[in-house]
Amino acid sequence: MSKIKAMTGNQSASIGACLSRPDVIAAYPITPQSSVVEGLAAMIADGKSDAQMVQVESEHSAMSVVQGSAMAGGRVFTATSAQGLALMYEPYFRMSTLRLPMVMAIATREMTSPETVWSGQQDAMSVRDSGWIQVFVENNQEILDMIIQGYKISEDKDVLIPMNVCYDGFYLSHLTERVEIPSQEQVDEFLPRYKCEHVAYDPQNPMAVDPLTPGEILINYRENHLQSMQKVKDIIEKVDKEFKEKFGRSYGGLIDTYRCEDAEIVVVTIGANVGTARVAVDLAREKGKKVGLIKVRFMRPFPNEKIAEVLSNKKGYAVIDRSVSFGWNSGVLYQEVKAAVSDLNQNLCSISAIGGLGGLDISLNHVMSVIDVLDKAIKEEKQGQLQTMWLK
Amino acid sequence: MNYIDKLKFSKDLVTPGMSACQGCGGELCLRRVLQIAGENSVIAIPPGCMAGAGVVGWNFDNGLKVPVHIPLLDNTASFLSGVSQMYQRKGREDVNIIAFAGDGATADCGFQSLTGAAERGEHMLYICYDNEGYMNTGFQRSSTTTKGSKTSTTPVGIVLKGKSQSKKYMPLIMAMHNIEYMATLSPSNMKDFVEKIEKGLEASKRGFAYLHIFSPCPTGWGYPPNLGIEVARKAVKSNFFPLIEFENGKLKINVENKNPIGVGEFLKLSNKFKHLRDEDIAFIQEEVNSRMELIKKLAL
Amino acid sequence: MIELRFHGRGGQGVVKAAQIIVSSVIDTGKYAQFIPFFGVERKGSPVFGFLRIDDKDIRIKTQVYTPKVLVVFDDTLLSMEKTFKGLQEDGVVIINTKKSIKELELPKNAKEVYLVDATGIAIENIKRNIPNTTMLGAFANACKDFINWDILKQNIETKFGEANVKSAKVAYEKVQKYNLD
Amino acid sequence: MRKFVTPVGNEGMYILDTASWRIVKPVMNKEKCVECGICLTYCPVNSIEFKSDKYIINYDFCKGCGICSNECPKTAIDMIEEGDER
Repeated sequence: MSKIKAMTGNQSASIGACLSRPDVIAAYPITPQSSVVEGLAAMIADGKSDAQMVQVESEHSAMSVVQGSAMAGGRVFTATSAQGLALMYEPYFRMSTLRLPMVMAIATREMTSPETVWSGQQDAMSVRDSGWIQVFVENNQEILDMIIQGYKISEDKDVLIPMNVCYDGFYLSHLTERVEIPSQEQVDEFLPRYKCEHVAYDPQNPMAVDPLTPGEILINYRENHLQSMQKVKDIIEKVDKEFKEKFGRSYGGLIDTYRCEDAEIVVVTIGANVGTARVAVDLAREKGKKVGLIKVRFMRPFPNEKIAEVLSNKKGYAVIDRSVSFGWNSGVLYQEVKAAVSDLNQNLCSISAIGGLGGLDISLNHVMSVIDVLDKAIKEEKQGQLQTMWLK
Repeated sequence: MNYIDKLKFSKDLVTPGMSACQGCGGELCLRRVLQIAGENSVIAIPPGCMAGAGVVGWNFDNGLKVPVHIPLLDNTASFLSGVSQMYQRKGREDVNIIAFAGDGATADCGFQSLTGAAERGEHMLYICYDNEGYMNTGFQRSSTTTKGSKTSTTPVGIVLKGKSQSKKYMPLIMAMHNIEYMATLSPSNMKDFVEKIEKGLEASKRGFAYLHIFSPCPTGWGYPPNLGIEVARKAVKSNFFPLIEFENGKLKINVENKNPIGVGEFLKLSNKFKHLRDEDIAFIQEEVNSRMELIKKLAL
Repeated sequence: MIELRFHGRGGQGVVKAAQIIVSSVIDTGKYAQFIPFFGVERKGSPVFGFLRIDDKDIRIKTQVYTPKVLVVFDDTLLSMEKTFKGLQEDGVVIINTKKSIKELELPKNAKEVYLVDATGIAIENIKRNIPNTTMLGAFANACKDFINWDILKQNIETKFGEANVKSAKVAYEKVQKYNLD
Repeated sequence: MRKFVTPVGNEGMYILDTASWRIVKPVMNKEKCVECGICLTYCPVNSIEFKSDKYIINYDFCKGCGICSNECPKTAIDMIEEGDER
């Protein structure tokens, strides 16, 4: 039977990982992820998990160790944040392009410089083109659930792509709230043990893994990887349904929508801010504004069709980002959403709002102010991109 | 069975035609390592001469008869840590887990993952074939390049004459990790070489084993290919590259040179040292002497 | 929904105390959340955190700007501008202090004030200068409407042991309530 | 082309005709040879083989480096110009 417990996001991540029965865990502590490593170490020390834990000397080695274990046929887990992810980049890219399935938790954090240890999504957003699946979650329950689902998605034979479960540093990693923990038996039924078949680093089946590969062959791998990434979209929906049947919770697949049916304008956001935006939408509705909300769950694969479908009959949208896209005067998610709706040819009124950097709060008032600005612009029949809002 | 018989009757697990240079020390060492290790092995060969020479395969062809992976230049030891952990979990500790990495992948950017894996006592045999530089890409300096050596990044110019810094001495650094086994090997002393690979493989089942091979490079160093073994022999006889081993917390000198030859005898064989003046050679001799003295004290 | 803010110093166990409140609320089938605000995580440095309690799922994931309740672990923090910022007009303030109500010179929005010498009680009962579990006793008395004292005591006992429960009980009894104009 | 999800190769070996690199070739003088096997231990390409109780030179992949000739304690291996006889 499942049980209910008050837990931090990091505890939720380590319990989710533990329930997925990884063979090997390698991780290195970094704020705000450290208590994930500590939690896993404690569970192994107490015999609650039989995973092999490798206490590596850096994130670069953490990702390298799990690559080795995955190639030798294991299910693996690691977690990191910001600079750790940056240090990991070399084997990180390799993990996905070797098509080795795994789940890595990212407690998202602002990138240095300036020196900072606090929240922001710049780390995970900056590596969105590294060939990983990336899900961003709204609360601690979703962290745990998506780690378990993550293995199911990632290990699907039509997928074989590793997955990041990204959750806001501090605002979720250190937030304590109610989480329902499924029983090991339930998880075992949902997620059977992993069997690696496509690469073997095994004397019983000698092969060269990753020989020097010329471009005319390499391009096929990339094409294949991109096609698989598109297939992931269906697998995510499928796994979400299976998960609901087993555990009673559904997250709606690639995106979730809130009060969008009759909405004129839509707030689009990602991560922990979604919860705040839900409250803001309710408040704005009380004030007579026809607002809806799109929760973008997956950055990769990006749910462009779903977003375009929701926005196709709207007047405008506002995207609230916790990261910036250098070179575009906007947030990262804004760019992606804008690209997604470009085929609609509707010149929707849109606004990019950036906040929550370096640990800053995106308050209810911030979200309300974004809604107000967009609502006013719509009433004035403005079109196209409005000036970027900085939520300070 | 003596070492010659062992080599006579063992299977060559490397492709018969691989594109290492004529007289390549690395090729010789790789073949010997795998002859001794046998087919129940997995090997990781990071970017470097051996990887570049085709043993990691090209297109879909395999250059080795055992599973091989070309890890990143800087993660060989951590990658194999993961492999090793998984093999332990599967109860297959009989499989030899071997790294065959150059000095760049070992002593430079690969050092962090190496020291981490050694400190954790990961079960593997890590072999460094030290040819004193990045030979695969045209002989750039590495931290194991000998002082004064000419390389493509430490040229002999009007102001600067070769590498200004001394060689990083990896064997003692690795021994001080208090690992299961550490030894230095030279292809010139093949009996010692074979025995140490065997010992290293055996130790790798219990913990971390590190072998440092002196691997002469005719192309980069500038000596005729037929002199490879002679160069290696003179490195040993001059105490430039002492043959030592470390096990059970004790250091041992395997080949004692009662009357060592001058280091100049070794240096003069290679073009990369041709420009050295007498005082430069004297400096290197002094370094060699003091290193040998230290080793002798540690080996008491 | 009730919003609370906690003020303390590194080493006083503010986060652990707040997490026990969350656990206790959740154990009764209700909802609660706590977000600590981290500056530098050092012993002695000011720390604060945000707690919410509700009958239904708490979606908002932000800091608390207009708390109904302030829990202050150290009276030296009272002079900090941030401490009383945003406190609701009918705010409740629980303070760990040896001082009298007059000596404290509290601002006007502090209407309902609870004073307790949690540090003294803690030293006497648990022999350590960590007032967090003791403050929970004062908190339970002040906030009877939304905390179940029995469950809270149980959770203190599981997490920290009997001496801490005793300390909390003493605080529950000894805490002094003042209604200010 | 076989379809691989990830770059792997397990179909045969990559073999290079390294014999064509040779400009001088080792020739064993059977009269001088004492069958000590030193040449076999030092050959970097394993072109010295022990077959039917004898050491022979396999020219299929010998790169002609000359180490065997240099190391033979009995100078039983001569390096001669690569000629038409190959």
